[in-house]
Amino acid sequence: MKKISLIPVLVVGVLLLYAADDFPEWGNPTAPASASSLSSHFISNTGVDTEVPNMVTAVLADYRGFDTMFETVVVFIAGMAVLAILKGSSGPFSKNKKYTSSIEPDLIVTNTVRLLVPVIQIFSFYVLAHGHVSPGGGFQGGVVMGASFIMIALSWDLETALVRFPLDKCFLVAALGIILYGGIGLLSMFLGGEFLDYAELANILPVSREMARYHAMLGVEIGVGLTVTAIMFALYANLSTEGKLKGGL
Amino acid sequence: MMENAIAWILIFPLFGSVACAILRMGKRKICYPVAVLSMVGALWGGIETLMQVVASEEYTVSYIFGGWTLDSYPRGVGIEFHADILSILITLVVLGVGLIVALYSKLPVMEETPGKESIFYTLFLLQVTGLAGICLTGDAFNLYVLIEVAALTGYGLIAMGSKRAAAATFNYVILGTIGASLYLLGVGYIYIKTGTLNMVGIHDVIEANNLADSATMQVAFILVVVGILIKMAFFPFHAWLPNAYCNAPTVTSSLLAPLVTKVMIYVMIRMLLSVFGVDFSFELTLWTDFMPWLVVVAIVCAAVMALAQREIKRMLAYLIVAEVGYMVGGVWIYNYYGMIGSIFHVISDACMTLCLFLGAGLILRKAKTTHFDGLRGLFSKMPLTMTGFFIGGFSIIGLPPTCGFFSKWYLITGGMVSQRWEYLVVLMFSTMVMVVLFFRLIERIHLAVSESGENLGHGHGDLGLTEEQTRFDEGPLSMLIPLILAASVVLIVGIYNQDVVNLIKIFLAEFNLPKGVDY
Amino acid sequence: MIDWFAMLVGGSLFLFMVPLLYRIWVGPTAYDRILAVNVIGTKTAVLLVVIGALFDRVHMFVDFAIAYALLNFLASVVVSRYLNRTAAERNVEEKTKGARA
Amino acid sequence: MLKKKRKEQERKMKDSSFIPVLAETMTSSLNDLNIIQIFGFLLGVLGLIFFLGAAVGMLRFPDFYTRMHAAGKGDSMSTMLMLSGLGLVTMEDYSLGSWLVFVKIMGIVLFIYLTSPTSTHVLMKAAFEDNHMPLDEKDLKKAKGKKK
Amino acid sequence: MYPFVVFVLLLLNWIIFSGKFDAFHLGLGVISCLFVTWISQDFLFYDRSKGLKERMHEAWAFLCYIPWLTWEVVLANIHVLKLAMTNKGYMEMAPRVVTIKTILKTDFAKFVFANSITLTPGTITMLVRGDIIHVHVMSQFLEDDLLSGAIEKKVAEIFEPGVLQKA
Amino acid sequence: MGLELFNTMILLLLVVAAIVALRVKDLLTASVVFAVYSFLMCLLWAEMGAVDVAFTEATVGAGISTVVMVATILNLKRKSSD
Amino acid sequence: MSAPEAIIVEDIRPLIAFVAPLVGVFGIAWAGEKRKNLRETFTFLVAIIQASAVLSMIPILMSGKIIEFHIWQVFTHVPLLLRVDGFGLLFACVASVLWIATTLYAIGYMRGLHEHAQTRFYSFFAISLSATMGVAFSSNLLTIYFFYEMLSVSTFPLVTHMQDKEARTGGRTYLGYLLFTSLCLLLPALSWCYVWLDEGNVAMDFLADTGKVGAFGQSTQIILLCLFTFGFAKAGIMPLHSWLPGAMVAPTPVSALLHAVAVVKVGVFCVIRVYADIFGLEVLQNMDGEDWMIAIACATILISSLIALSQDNLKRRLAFSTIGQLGYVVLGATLATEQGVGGSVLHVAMHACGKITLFFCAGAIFVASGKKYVSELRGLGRKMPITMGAFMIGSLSVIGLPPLGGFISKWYLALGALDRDAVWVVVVLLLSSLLNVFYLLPVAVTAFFRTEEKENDTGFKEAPLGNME
Repeated sequence: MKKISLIPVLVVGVLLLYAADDFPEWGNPTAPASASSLSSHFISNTGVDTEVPNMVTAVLADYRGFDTMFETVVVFIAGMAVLAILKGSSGPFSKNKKYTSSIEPDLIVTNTVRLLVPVIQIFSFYVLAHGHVSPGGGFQGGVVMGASFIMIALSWDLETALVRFPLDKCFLVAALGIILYGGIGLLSMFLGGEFLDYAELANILPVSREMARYHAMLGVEIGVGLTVTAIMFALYANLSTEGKLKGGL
Repeated sequence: MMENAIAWILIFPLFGSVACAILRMGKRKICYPVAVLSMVGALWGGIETLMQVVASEEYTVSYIFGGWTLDSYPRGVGIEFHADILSILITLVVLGVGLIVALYSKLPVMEETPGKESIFYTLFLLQVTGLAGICLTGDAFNLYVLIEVAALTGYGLIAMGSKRAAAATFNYVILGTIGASLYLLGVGYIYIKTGTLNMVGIHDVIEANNLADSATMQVAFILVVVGILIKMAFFPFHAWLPNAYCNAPTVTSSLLAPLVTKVMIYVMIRMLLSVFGVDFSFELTLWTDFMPWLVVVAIVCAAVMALAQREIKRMLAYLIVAEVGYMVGGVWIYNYYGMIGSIFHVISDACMTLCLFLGAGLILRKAKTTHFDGLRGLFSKMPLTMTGFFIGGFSIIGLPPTCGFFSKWYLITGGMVSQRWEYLVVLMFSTMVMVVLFFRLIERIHLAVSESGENLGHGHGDLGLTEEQTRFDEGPLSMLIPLILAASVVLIVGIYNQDVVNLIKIFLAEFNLPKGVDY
Repeated sequence: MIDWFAMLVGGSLFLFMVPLLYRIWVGPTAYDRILAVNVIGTKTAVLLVVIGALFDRVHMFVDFAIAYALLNFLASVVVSRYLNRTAAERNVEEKTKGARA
Repeated sequence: MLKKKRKEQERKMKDSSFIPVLAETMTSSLNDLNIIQIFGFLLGVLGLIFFLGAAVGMLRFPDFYTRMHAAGKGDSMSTMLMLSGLGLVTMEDYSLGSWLVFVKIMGIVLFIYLTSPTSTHVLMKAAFEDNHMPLDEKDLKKAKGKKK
Repeated sequence: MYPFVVFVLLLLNWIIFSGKFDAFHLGLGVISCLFVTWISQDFLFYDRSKGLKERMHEAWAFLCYIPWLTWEVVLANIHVLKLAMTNKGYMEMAPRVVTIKTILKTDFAKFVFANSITLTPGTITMLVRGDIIHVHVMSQFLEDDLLSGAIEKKVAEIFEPGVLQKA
Repeated sequence: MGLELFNTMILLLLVVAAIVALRVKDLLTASVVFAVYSFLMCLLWAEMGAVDVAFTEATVGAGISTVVMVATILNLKRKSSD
Repeated sequence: MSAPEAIIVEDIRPLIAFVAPLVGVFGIAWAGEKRKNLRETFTFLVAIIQASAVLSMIPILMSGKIIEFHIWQVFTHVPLLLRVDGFGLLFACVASVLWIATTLYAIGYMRGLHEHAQTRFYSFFAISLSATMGVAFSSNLLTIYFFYEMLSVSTFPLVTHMQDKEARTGGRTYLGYLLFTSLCLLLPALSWCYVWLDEGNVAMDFLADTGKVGAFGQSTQIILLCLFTFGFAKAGIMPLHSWLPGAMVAPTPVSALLHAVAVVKVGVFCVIRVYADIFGLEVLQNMDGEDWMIAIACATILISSLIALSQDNLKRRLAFSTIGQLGYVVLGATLATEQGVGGSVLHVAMHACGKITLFFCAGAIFVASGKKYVSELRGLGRKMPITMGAFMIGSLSVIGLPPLGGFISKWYLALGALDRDAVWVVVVLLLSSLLNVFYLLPVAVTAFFRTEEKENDTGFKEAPLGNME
């Protein structure tokens, strides 16, 4: 069976390689992907349109902001789906443990984590807030933030982390993130533009239309960050304990 | 408000789902009205958009998110919602099915997934969001994202079912991920070669640069199509479907069964016609020659497997696989009528599958089983349910006043015109299989036959049923009304089919599909 | 000069990763593997800075390296935690078995 | 931006063969070398040597606990050396920005020095509690004897 | 008072990360630092009874400790290099587990002590249980070195002068 | 030149890591090796100039993915069935 | 059949005739099992409304007009259109009038036997009559197909009314044959007609598109002809006939309806429609494969008659007789001459009257004496003289003795055959009439002239009054 399953893999691989022969050269400026009006538009106009130096962020959060919204929703769904599967389940996968052994938190690890967690959190905020000028943004910031909570859960135990970030709040925060994202889009729609047309926010913000996009992007990134943070932690909490929120790693 | 109707289609369920997620604690009962209301809102948006599309000159409404208007920016800056007639039709189907299932969901959700109502409705609404978005989007990558939205919610929804659902979901996850990845790879290849992700843009680049010969595009085509075929549970890739739909909660299966595969067929049609173009898809590849044969294999296998089932839901699941074969075949016989048939079958199959699954849900609720043996004499117990159920069944068979007949009609006509006799024969074969299946069911339900087939009672209508088994005992109204609604939709779509077909014809007018052959 | 130096450092780092990969491949215990992974993780942070130097954008790539430095430690914590827990469970299991016997 | 840089490099590489170019870049860059860069260079090479030691140790040492010594120490040390070397080498002007970058790089070093012993310890502890007893002298001698 | 210290430290951190000094980014920084202070200020400075002056003193002493530690680290690495590269060093290897009883009382001091042991040549802390520390040692020579308690004394000098006086 | 060299090496190591990750039967090892794969991926992205992707890969690969995988393995049998 | 220059009038009466039973179903279902009299009043009422609507159209038709009613535009070029022309009206008259009779008979029969689920029985009976009206009045292939399918499905519960194993088997065969042929043979044929050149040139309307099929190639025409002939399996052409005897398990009113009025007649009606109005006589005459069809029809006649001889069950014997008689009708249509087609049209009506009489008698015998087999009927003629007398008359009509209706239609058939110079067909006709004599007359003869063997079984008298038609 394993051998047979190798065949489609090989077929796909051969196909991909076969097509790779036809690729435009790496970095060739006349290749369609770089020569198309789209790329050149992004390269030359990102600063003009949005005042954001980091083109990637502009494309992600503004030009293709709709995609990003649904990517956030995907993250949200992942959390919800895990909750749906694990919550209250007698556990299709569970080993039916009769006993739980607790591990006392290790002194060295807890001390390291104590020192690290605030730094990690401030780093996550930095990543989130500087998505405009350097790589990063809501998703990365959110992941780092979520990792800080996971770190707490790993070094003490899950209960300690859950005291700081209860699971109910987790989903509230996750939902708030999406509401923030969608709400900014909705607000710009009510102000007369299309959905997610941040420029219309200039009507209520004391800035130019371009800067409105800039600031709205920040808001959007915060929304993404909230959702990702909450879901990452919720994922860990649910997965490691089969949804019981007791014991676990 | 009006000009943004197309955006509201997604905004309503999206915000509804988030609201449901926030209502997690305590106020679970509010989730049901929230879900229904947001579905109503979305449906309003859909109808409004349909009006706009029909009223517009080129029968398309192009809505670009983020205000990147077409006049001052090149196409592909910003994500476009490209609603032409086809997409808005399928969207309306999605929303309609969503609304009916949402109406239906009140009791089953409370009973089957106690304590998880809010999660359920969150995922439910997001599923509808994803599916409606798939139909509307005009951007190849956005399509992928929305496919993922739909797929992930699907995993969650299915896994909430019985104990075996988790294992079934696992299969689904694996195959679904493979399919989506292949699609994504294909989109990546397209982007390498064309430099745009906008569907119209891709088509224009392909036309302008004559990219049909390029190996990259060919491979991209293969990847995209195979990915979609996997996602739609086309025959060799169908393994996940029956288990998943059988073990899923009632509401889930009634939502997913009518929509998921059909929407993927819509995606295939969209890719073939609008993105790659007719010439690229049908003329320049070998696919047109051998796909109908694959379809033949698919339909025959699925039909035979359906014949072997002894459980309504499982049987219906295999029927869906067979129906997928119909539609794929209708597309690949490369013919005007076949295409009409496929598109119309997407619509009608959604309606009738909805009808059947809603009926199966009610049966499950009353009879506590969907196994054939448990169905004896159900007709006298719940005549309305059974009538609704069998209207769906007749539609699947293809009996005239129902919409199933008309789609099948066009499929047959397409097969005839393109002289794909193998497709025709297999269509007939599976039709006969469906006749057998449903009249077997009618015998069970109506005439109270047990599986072993021995005589029950003493003839003359004495079925050996107790008084209790035959007493009139319909399902609750909140479930019955949606079923009847669905059944009447089956009939109404059938009766008004020429309006739908005329719309489809408007959509197909711009594509140069072969129409007829001189005999 | 910078390029040259970065190439030297980066290339040798890649070369020295090979024994680590060997350790991962063979590594009799899970501990060996996670150890090697840990080392590779820190070296990835260095490599990111190296690549940054090649692109002349160290200030950008330093952020990634920070992320690695901060988070890489999670992997070893989680794995050891896992092994600890399974070991403890095994111990309890053996004890109960012994008691029963 | 990155692309442009890369393109330039590629063009450079394509124009002529490898070794003369390398030599040329070396000599030309040597001209405007300053002390700090040379220092950074030396640090980097030192770090490489330590890392080599760690890698060889990972290969050679007989059991997990001893390997841990190699990895835990050589790793963090070499990282520190290499990073500070790089930090010095890439310091273009001595503006605030470039100093901040240097401080950031040193921050990485700091974090690694905080986490590396911790992870080493954590793994050690896990292995120890998992009844993996470390080799003692006798076992080691046996192993060595076998090797010979 | 401590929250404020934490806030200042975090802001310093932010400025190093950010490297931007315009009002917008600094404002964001202040907000984020406030937030982080709010959610996790209790992680830093576990023992809130100590005064600020005492802390400053500790910090200075710790800074003075670092060069020594760095030198130890270098020695440790040379040790590893020797063990790994030369056959003689390899033959010298004689690993063992040593148990020591520490006089340190506070967790943080124990933490610094344990990590210092890990960073110094040939020794790695395996287990800290109460005031018992299990150390994995590479050779006899190192064991003697460890048991002399030099590191412990230095750490105690920084964090717990009182303990040392008692001893 | 430097980048080309890096590219080749990363790809080679990547293939090795991928094969190792697939071949091992111990799920824990597999997830650990997958972490290596993710590190290398991050390097590859960075090397190709896709910095944002590299950053995402860095945060996810170093922080989350291993944790989540191990957390899942905790509730499974550790050896994979085939 | 219809003159193209006829004046077309819009009138709602065809729709009334079609819809009345459907509306009646609601009344019947509402009345239910408890209010028997009300229910049967409804049935009667509906039957009478239908019959009067149909009969009231005769004068309009007589004045040379054609009635149309446009129900719904189904496809772009093909509407759901009701049209009343002479042939259709004839059939409708026969069906609706006989329905009144059947209703009357059914009431007696069902009450006499205390059957279960009578509401269901009457409801579906009404639906099938409605479908029959639809077929009779349909103006194009699509419409006819709709009502044809409606009839198939709605008679299924009637066939399986007994709900025992035999009934199920019969029902399965019934539905299997009918749906198989209609979905697998008829539907492709229809779609072939729909798109034969290009959209817009559909050959589906009975009035406007007659003979358009002639544009096809010769082989295509033959295939199409075969598809149509065998597709309308209700016509009982030989290879596809075996559903008919199988469906004999139904209660006698149903058998009567199936074999005399609605189902089988709908089949042959459709065949004649297609032959005469889709192909047109000219096209048919020029077709190469025509003779084969005639041969098949003749074979059906002879073989079924021979089988009928060997049947002991009275209803089965009648069923095979029906197959043979249907063969006549199809034969007339395949002859493709004016007189042949006229003969078959007449035969539809004549045979309907004759055969329904026979079935009613069989039912009456069953109700009164519980006897099903020919061999059991000895001496019954003396106990039930009226029933057996009616049976005798019906038999003679079916056989085709001169004063009775059956003779006229056979005469025309023979004329049609002679028009085509197909003398052998006439021979077949004669031969089969002879066979008819052999298998029908013995029944009556047995009943009248053979004395019963046992004298003690004399407890039964005439059948209830309702059964005596």
